[in-house]
Amino acid sequence: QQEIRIGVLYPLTGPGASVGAELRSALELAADIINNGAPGIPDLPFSAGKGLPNLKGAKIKLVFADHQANPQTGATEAERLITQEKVVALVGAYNSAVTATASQIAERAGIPFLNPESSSASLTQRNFKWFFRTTPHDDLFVHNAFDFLKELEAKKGIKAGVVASLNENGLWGTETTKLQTKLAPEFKQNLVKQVMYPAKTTQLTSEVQTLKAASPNLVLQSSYTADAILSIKTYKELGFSPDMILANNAGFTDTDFIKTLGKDADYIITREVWALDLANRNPLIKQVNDLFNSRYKINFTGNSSRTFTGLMVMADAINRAGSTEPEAIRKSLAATDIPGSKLIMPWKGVKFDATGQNTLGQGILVQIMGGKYNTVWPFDMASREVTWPMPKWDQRK
Amino acid sequence: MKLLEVNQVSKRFGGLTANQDVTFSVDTGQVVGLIGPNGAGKTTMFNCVAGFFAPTAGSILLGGRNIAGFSPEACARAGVARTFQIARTFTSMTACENVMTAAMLLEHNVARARAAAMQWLAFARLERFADKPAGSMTISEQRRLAVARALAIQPRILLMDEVMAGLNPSEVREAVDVVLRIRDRGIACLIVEHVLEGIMPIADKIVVLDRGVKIAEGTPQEVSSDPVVITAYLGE
Amino acid sequence: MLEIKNLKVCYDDVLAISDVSLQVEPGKIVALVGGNGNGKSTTLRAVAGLNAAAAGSITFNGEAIHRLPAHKRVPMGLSLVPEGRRLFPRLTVLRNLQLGAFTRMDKHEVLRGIDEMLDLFPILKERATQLAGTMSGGEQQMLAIARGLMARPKLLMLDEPSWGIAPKFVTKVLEVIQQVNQTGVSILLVEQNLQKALGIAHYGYVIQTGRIVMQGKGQDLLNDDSIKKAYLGL
Amino acid sequence: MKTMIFFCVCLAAALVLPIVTDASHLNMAILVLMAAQVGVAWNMVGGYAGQVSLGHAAFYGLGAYASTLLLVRFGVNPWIGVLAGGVIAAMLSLAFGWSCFRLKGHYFAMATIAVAELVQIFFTEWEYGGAAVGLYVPMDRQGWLWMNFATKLPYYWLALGLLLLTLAANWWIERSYLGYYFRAIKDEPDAARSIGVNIARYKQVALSVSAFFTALGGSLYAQKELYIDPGSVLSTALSIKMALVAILGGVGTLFGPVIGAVVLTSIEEFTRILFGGTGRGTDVIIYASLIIVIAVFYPTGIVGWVRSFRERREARADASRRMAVPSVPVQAGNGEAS
Amino acid sequence: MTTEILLQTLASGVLIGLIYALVAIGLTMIFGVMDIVNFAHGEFLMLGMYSTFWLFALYALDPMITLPLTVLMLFAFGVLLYRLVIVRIINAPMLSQIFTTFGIMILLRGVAQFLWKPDFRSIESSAVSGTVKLLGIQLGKPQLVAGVGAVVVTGLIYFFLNKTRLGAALEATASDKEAARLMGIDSHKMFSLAWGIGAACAGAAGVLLSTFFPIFPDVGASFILLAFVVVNLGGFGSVTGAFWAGILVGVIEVMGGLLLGPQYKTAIVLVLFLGVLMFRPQGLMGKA
Ligand SMILES: Nc1ncnc2c1ncn2[C@@H]1O[C@H](COP(=O)(O)OP(=O)(O)OP(=O)(O)O)[C@@H](O)[C@H]1O
Ligand SMILES: Nc1ncnc2c1ncn2[C@@H]1O[C@H](COP(=O)(O)OP(=O)(O)OP(=O)(O)O)[C@@H](O)[C@H]1O
Ligand SMILES: [Mg+2]
Ligand SMILES: [Mg+2]
Repeated sequence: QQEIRIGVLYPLTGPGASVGAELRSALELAADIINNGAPGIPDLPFSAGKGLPNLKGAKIKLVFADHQANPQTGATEAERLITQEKVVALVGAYNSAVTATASQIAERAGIPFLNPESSSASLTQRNFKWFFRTTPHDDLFVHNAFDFLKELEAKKGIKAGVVASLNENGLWGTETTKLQTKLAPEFKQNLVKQVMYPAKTTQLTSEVQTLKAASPNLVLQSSYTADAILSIKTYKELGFSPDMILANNAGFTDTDFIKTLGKDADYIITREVWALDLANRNPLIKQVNDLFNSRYKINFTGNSSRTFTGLMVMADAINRAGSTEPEAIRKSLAATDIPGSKLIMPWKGVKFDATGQNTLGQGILVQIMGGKYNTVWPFDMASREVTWPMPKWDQRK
Repeated sequence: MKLLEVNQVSKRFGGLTANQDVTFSVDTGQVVGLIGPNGAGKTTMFNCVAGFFAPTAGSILLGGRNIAGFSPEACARAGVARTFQIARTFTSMTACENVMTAAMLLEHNVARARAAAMQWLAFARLERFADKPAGSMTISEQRRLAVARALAIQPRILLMDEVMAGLNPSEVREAVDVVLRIRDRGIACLIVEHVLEGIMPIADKIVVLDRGVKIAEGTPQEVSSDPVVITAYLGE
Repeated sequence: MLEIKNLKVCYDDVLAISDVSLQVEPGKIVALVGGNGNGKSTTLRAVAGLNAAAAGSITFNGEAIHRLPAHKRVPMGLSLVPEGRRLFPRLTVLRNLQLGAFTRMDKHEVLRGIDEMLDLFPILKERATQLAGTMSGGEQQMLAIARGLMARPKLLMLDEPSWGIAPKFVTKVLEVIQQVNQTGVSILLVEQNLQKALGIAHYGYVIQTGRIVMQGKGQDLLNDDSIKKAYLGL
Repeated sequence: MKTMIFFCVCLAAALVLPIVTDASHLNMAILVLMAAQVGVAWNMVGGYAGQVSLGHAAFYGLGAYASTLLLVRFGVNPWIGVLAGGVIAAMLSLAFGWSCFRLKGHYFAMATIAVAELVQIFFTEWEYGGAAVGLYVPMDRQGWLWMNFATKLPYYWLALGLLLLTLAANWWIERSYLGYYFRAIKDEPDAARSIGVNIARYKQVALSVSAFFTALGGSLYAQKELYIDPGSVLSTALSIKMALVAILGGVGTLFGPVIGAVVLTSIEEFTRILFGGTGRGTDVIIYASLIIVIAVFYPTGIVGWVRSFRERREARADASRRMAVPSVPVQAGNGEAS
Repeated sequence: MTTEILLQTLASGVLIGLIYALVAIGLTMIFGVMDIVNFAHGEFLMLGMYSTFWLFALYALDPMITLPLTVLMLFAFGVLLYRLVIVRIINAPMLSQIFTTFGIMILLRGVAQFLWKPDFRSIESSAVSGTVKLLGIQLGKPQLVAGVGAVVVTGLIYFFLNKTRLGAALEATASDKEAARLMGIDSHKMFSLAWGIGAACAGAAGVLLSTFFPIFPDVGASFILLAFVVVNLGGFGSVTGAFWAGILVGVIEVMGGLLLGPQYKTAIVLVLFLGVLMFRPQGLMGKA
């Protein structure tokens, strides 16, 4: 009874720990489904619980490593997982900067590295041979936002009006800002002000005031959890009420976001890659989520669902490879072709291009209503009409 | 010939005047005592000569060159060495290294600096402490070490601030002996001292300050018999 | 009132004093003399509680105090004017004096005490609001003594009070010490200035390399030949 | 003498290590060597000259960025880039010193943090320098010529070589007049001035040399990890770690930082390897507790602790000699009346 | 850029500045008395926030009610920390002191994550929520209350230090602990007191902050750098200095962010800080 060791590299302590804990649960669930099965979810690959059929039912063994959101630590841990823990493949590492260093260790060692959730576009521009990414990257996500605005005007006759952006000034925020600057004119959006701020800041007054001064109708925002929460509180404090806040995932889809802000979180639209209410279109989503919820008392999020999917894709590839030879796994990863119906993601499927980027992924937009995320775009997936504009703070009950 | 000339030097701290138009001079190889009641401004005058304070007014000539306002290190290079009211030993070093550090002003080569340092230690009768951590020496020993260290930069004049305080008469006698041997090497000494037994017998000249102004100047005999000095300083 | 028996003190492992025994009778001035580094300061520090006694005992008014922490000894009437003054350089002269009376609760008494001190040392009056650290060596020494007296001690210990003080004031300081003594305060005096110290002392001890090697009436000691040789170099 | 033997033993061990260990342990050894190297570099100014800098990451980052930018933007060979980085860092250290050296003690330490933070902010905003996105070192050209390898071993030799170089420089300084001046400045600045030491200049010398070697360490990091961003080569946490390494081993001692690096890195790695997977922060707790324990019980570092043993023994002997002086007042004081 | 916005920003700057001041005052107290820079100070703040959160979450006690309780707890914690750890490094070299408090910082973060998970928490409804309009300026009630609280605490501490016997004793211990013992002052008591008050200040800041700032294990990291800057700017050991410097930093940060671009707001503060130290190496109100 063979055991397949897969190294998983995530921020289990330090700045990213909050997310890390969530992802860990998702990974454990995935591994458990593969090894012990998930009765009642026949459509889910490996739900039979026979391990990996093509390897005589070999079981998956996850080897966790903590990179503390530190690139060098990430590289060190990758090195260790490969040479000491003898893992056949790596999955990780959430933080783009860490994925960058860890994946190049794998590249040198010739071990497949699958990245389920880092969104920095540059990662797949390094023409690595051993690097694969299932999630769409920021390019696409920012596109989505503008596509949405375009269709909004076309189909619903809602004009976005004056647009401003508020992005953290780290890797992610900086890339996003660049893309927004590039795309806004192409999509004929009137982007008047781009505000960047240092993450984990103590106050966002100056930022909000700067926004206010530009009096935009729409704010595009990219923030991590702490800042996302603080920013909304500051909007309210300073009575800044744009027609809409179109957020870019991260903080706005963190489980704690709605929990801490309660009603104040309502009406915000945020980019997502997953939403519970997509269940009606894809039963897998509900079934797997119920399983997840029954175990860990939390729902999937865009992050955890992507990580879950990542491991599933890796398992699928190893299974098809029918061997634990790195080269074999790489080949079958490259040949991956999973239909959307076998995923818990609202994607057309998983299929990698030459750079290792999944070409079938896509983002969705959800609007928070009554403390729930409701899919509002793509319109054909929408479970709810967009509410636009959001009411002014003082007009909310 | 005149080595050090202090002309009309004044030093103020905000409102308070520590030195007021003080003028005196020290000849080559002379021992000059600077005495006066507490707070008379002796240490302040010292600090002006040694470059730790810039005088508010007046000039300080060393061998004809005005060193007023020089930085301490510049003064040291110009030939002014000094000791402090508290020893200020380099406690992380041995006694020898303390002196070596000073000797290096003229001699960057460590070996030769050490040789020079040993001579000065011998001069101050501290050979036996050479390789002991300087911090473990007693106060009086550390004071003598400070003198050796100051001499190691081969100054033209040495300023000593209360080196004899807290010494008992026989130790004072030793210190006196050291001063004399320094003078014999042609190095002038400007000494602030309250222990008159230590300064009166050997000084070629005594300068008396009081409340920042010079109230008397002359040989020990003249000064100690000067009524002004007696009332201001010596007491009956 | 103070009795030290076979006191032994070490700094870390460095033996500073090996065997010191001495007594201070009520209302007396006792001088402790000796060369540099022989353990005078260490003895006083041990009595004040700054150094722990490695062996031996210290009793004050019949109470064994060598286990008490320093701050508990002050209210009992022990006050030390330490070597090198140890003023609070960043505080004003007045604040220094007030702190001297920290253990005394009677506000008015303290205020009166301060006035007395300022009269006793006119220089301090001029500088009442100057920062202690910026005063001259001698000025600081006087402030240190004044601060020590502020505690209204029963036994006042002075470590080289004449250090860095003008001759005129040395006599002044010794007078002050005698005055204080008149008021019933006993004095334990460490001095290098033998004639003067033994001159005013009722009784004297000679310490050497951590041991009491001689004792006797002040005058007798002064006239002792070996003392003359060793310390006065006559 | 003792230290020389110690050194030879360590060196021998370092030379045979690659033969006996696998890649990931080798990688750990490299981390140790790199930590030791910056620790030794930091020690020049922070230990010997007593100017506690908590902003050395600025130099580390400059080194990393200089060599990487030269390579990525102008295709300059890393070997040249590394030197350039060192020189640039040394130059920046002039501004660094100019703005901080008039400050004393904690003021200095905090100011250095501020300067380093500024440098980090600059690189976070600097488009051409890759801003927050960071820079990738291309992997295409490998081999010694391009200081870029597929395997760990060459990096090990690089790190070891750099460490030895830094140690050598430090060793020379310690024994030259500079070493004496640095210690004098640390102990008694005023006294140092009074014997003609231009403390401003020599503090700067210490800082510049230190900055130069720290930068070399940074460049090596870039060449090894192949990706740098402000967070990873310019963070204050990094600055503090450089100091920790030296403190733990013993400041102002030649091999202190090396020992410190071995201990600290091992603690760091092993706690994480053993407990990191649990995701409860247990590793951090243990790591921190160990740091505290060490700091509290070995305040002068491991080397200092060993030394204090010897010194005490000597002191005890010395004291007993004092006590042995025949106690006749005739030989008062320290028997020098004669 | 309307004057309304400028005024509004100014006001917000002052309010956040007061919080900085409160954090910094604790830091400067500890430093002033012991010459120890407490890297773990941000974590005291974090503890204050969590204690507020739990009292709120478990017993539905409003932060404003639990303020005294939390302050007491933090005081006790500070004293405990001193008695257990700091007391052993009083005479240790500056470097190992930094080392120690740095270790404590990491430890507290780790423990917080271990006990309370890395999640982000916050206090949804508090007696003081919503906003008020004062002469055209809109201010969050929480921020306002926090500001007032900071002023009050600072006032109390100022009075304590400068008008009470104990305060004088603290000063004395600060400048020479051995001499202080000769005055009959128990230096250990003073040091514990300093750590107690220092921690209590941070705790108070934590309570006031928790009503409008997310609560998570690393929250201290966001504040500690600014706290250091404030302490330096005001002059190590000077409470009034820290107070004014705190406000100054708050205003400069917010205003600078508004006028020169938020991504530079920290840089602006740091430049100001270095600039000031150029001309006053001992800080604005520090003793030379
Ligand atoms: N930095 C300063 N700020 C303010 N006043 C000062 C400063 N330094 C010295 N003074 C004052 O200047 C006067 C002269 O001080 P100085 O130390 O020169 O006296 P001194 O002659 O050395 O006395 P002593 O013999 O007691 O050492 C003193 O009254 C002192 O209070
Ligand atoms: N802090 C210390 N650490 C180590 N040894 C010390 C320390 N202080 C004093 N000693 C040693 O203890 C012995 C006694 O010192 P002490 O200061 O008591 O002598 P003293 O008689 O007061 O000398 P002085 O007349 O110079 O004041 C000396 O050998 C000295 O080296
Ligand atoms: Mg003087
Ligand atoms: Mg003494």
